Amino acid sequence: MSHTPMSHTATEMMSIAAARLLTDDDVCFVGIGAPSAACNLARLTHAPKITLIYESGTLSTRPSVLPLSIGDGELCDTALTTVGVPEMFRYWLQGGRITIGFLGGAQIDRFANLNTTVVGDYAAPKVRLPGGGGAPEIAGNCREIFITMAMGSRAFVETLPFITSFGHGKGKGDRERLGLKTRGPTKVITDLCVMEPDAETAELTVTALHPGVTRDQVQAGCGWTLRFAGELVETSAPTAQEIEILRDLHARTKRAHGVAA
Amino acid sequence: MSHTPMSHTATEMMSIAAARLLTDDDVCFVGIGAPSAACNLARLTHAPKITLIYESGTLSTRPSVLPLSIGDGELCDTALTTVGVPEMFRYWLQGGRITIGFLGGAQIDRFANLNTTVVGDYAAPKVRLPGGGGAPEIAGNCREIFITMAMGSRAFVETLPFITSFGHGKGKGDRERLGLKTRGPTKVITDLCVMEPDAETAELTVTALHPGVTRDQVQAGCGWTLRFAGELVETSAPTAQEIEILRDLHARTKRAHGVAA
Amino acid sequence: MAEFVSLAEGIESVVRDGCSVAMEGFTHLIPHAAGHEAIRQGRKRLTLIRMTPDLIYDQMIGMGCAEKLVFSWGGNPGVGSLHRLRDAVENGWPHRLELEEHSHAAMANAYEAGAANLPFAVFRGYKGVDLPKVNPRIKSVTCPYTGEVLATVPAIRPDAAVIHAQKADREGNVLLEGIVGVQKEAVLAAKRSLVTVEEIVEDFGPRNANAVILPSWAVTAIARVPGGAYPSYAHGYYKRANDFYIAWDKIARERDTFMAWMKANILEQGPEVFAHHAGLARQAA
Amino acid sequence: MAEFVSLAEGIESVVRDGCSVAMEGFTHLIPHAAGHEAIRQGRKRLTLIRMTPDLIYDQMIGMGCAEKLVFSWGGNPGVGSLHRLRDAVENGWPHRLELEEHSHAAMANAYEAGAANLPFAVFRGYKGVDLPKVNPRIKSVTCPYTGEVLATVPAIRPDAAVIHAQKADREGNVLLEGIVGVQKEAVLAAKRSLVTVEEIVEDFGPRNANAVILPSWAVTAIARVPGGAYPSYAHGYYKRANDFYIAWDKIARERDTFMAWMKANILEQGPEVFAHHAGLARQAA
Repeated sequence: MSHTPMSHTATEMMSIAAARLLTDDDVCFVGIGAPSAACNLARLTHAPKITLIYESGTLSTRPSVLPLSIGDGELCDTALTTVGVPEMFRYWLQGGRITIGFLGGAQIDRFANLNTTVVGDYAAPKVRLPGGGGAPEIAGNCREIFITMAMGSRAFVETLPFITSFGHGKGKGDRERLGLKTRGPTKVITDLCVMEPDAETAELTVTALHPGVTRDQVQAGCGWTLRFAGELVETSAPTAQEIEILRDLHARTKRAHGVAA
Repeated sequence: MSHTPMSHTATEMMSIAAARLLTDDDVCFVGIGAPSAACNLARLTHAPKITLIYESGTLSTRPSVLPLSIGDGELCDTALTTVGVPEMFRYWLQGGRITIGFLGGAQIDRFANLNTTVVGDYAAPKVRLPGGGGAPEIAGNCREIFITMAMGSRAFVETLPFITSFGHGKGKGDRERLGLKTRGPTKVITDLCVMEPDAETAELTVTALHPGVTRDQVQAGCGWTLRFAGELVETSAPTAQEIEILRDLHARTKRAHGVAA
Repeated sequence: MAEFVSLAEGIESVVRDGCSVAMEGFTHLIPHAAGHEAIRQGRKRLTLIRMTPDLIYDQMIGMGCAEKLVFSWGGNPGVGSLHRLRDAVENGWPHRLELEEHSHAAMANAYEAGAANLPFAVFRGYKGVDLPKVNPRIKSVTCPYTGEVLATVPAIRPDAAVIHAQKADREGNVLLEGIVGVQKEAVLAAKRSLVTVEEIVEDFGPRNANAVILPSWAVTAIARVPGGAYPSYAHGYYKRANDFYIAWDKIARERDTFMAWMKANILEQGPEVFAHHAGLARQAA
Repeated sequence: MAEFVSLAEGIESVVRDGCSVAMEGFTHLIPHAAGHEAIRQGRKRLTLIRMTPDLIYDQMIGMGCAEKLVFSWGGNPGVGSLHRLRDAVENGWPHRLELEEHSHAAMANAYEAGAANLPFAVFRGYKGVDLPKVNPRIKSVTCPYTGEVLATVPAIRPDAAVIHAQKADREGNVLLEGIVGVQKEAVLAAKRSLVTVEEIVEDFGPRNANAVILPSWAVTAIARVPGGAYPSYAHGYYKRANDFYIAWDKIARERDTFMAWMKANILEQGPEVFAHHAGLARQAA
């Protein structure tokens, strides 16, 4: 396999940066979309033994294509076993057996709280979003949370109209005050950068810029004034292998879903 | 098959009298021993479609021999399906899906409360019995309860040292006062007679004598002064078919359990 | 014991105007044919209960069957919005829709509690989030041993549950395999239940002793509707028609394209079209 | 990920002096070989947790391994008393045994709550009976919706769970079939777990997607002990030795016959005898 640098999209960089954070020892609760791409990329590259769980009840699944929904037959066919949904939420998620929960959302604030419920007033919404689904309890019960979202000033907002999933509340210590014993969001992997909660304040802080991305570009995609870490690193560019495997995965997926690749 | 009268034992009469009370429409929660013999005799004679459930999780089981324990492999092999024990107690028993719960016990009082826990003081018992097992919640959650026990003045007692399973408490209305919505014990089938709770007081009242049994014999096997119904009937004698099928069942069972028939 | 009925008879007797109904299936085995039949019969004022309303409730809401929706995630999985649900919530079309919104964990626990004949479910959830502010049915209990405060929701006890399964046998026992979701719980929690099945068999044949099987005496009615889960899927029979899920986005986006599609594909059709659809989905796979 | 160990290593690392241990198996798959190993290693001051103490705990209690028993039915199924349990409770031999007694429903719910990481279980039970008078851990909560008062018990969260299963695969996943009891819950509720298995296979082969499978990452240690459930049974391998259950009544009735049997059959033997016993049980079946 060639190791010549290849050009890549920002979305590919996001998936690859997220995938790199995962290890063989992780047990991941995977959502659809960007998280699913990242987790399966990790499995197909450096973390072949990673355990992937989808909330439809499929334990230790190894899909060859990305599912369109969290309950595609592919997930069950390639799973070690499949359990009912009440058991999934009771024994496996609430049971504390998940190391990493992957979440996305329509909106995020500076303390990594997420909104996927409504824009505008709840009773008379401007935009009705799908709602929480598994997210509120994923956010509370996994050992830590990785968030993947593409940046944009309508997504990274100063104030959320609705908190669907709890991140760090209004800052350091809020999780502990609610009795949460899990770490909450520890990484936000975007298409432009990686953010982490500040050790003192829990405010999201940019710790790595993806190759070729400037601070101004990141700030332009964010509705609040961003903090940057003192030691800001540059994400390693995707390897040719990472890009090839990711693109193969997407091409197989599109064919399987009846969409021209 | 011959219909010539055959001699029978009192224990056989007890099993047969209990079996006759069951119908194809019943869903029975079956305990080991006399209840198991009665339920399977019903299934092998007049109620072939009766649904039998054992607390080990076997639903709609059709054993060809009587199990020694409630978890014998025979029960699982012949079951429609087998569920885990928590599900058995939550969805099936507490779920209110059982029409008849069969119980026995070491001791019973005049209101059909049962003791299978201790004789003497709980903390320093004279005789430590096995305990409640499934009985407390069988007694509370089945639509009605049939009790089968051989009579004897140490078993049918004036006062129980310990109430393991609740029958009618201290009389009519006690179940309702506890919020129980089920009927509780409606029949006590013994080796000598059948008793039923009195409609006014809920005190056990002899309603049928088995063939050849006298009132005095029944009273001699009971530690309290028994009431007899005004219209006391005689139980029909076992038919030859009933006896043959019951004896065949016991003989197959003994062979299967490694005991000479 | 379960009664064998036609789909029309089953919907008529099990899903009645004004009742609460849970049509469940977690992506897999969604009872679409039953939803279509309820629309054809003009069912009204239903409380629709489902973790993921999906296309089935988008269609029923758009056709005015529902006065209330109890749900936890209302999107078109992997595609985007449910436009008919949004139109009802955002614009009150075809009429106002009351929402009772939960999380998946809450609903899964509420079904479990319903099946277990408990009045409420206890779980560790809803910490720090806004849903309890807009849903007064979310409450709490204190653990009598540790003092921890845990979230509660009322048990789900629908008037009716409707599910799709792979097989029934002649006695009316039902077999589900693959992703089994909350269907067992929905049926056990409900007063009445209707199960549509791919086929009716003499015997389930060799199977694992722990497959999900609903005994005949826990089911009200069974109707054979081959393909009845399409465009969802039936494990071992046909695959999910992901292309239809993608196509639905365009159909449902506008009221007129939606109504035209409903007329041509539901109002003027019968349940027999599902075998045809599923056949095509099977060939495409 | 589960580690493959010998039985002796497994008991040594998972079941430690003074810990609480649930050795489960509802009549089926009772981990007798593991119990014998704990006795040989002279384990002391254990809190033994099991719905049905059965012969396995009768032996451990008689050998002085236990200081407390948490249980719901303490008999020899279909035979009669557990004489060593009775001797401990009635006469304090070989020493005093503390009892924490529940009903089956309570323990099944308490395991379920433990697996679900809840501090307590709620159920509809214990109405009108005397057990709550002698077990202060039985309490209640009030339903926040209906006002109904329901029974509670603390979740069971043992230090160790020990079970026997049919198979493990090379990755350390575990397969149970037949009567599955509360073993899944016991393992998930425990801090550490040891699973003895009939065999270790390359692959579980064709199986129903909903069989009871414990993933490798939910298990601590696995030891291959063929026949390890004898005189209980392993569905698909060998039958329950009902004759031994009947014979145990006489062996255990007196202290001296019990001690002689224990010396000859446990203290002076190793786990390899189980394959022999199970082989005989298989032939007899």
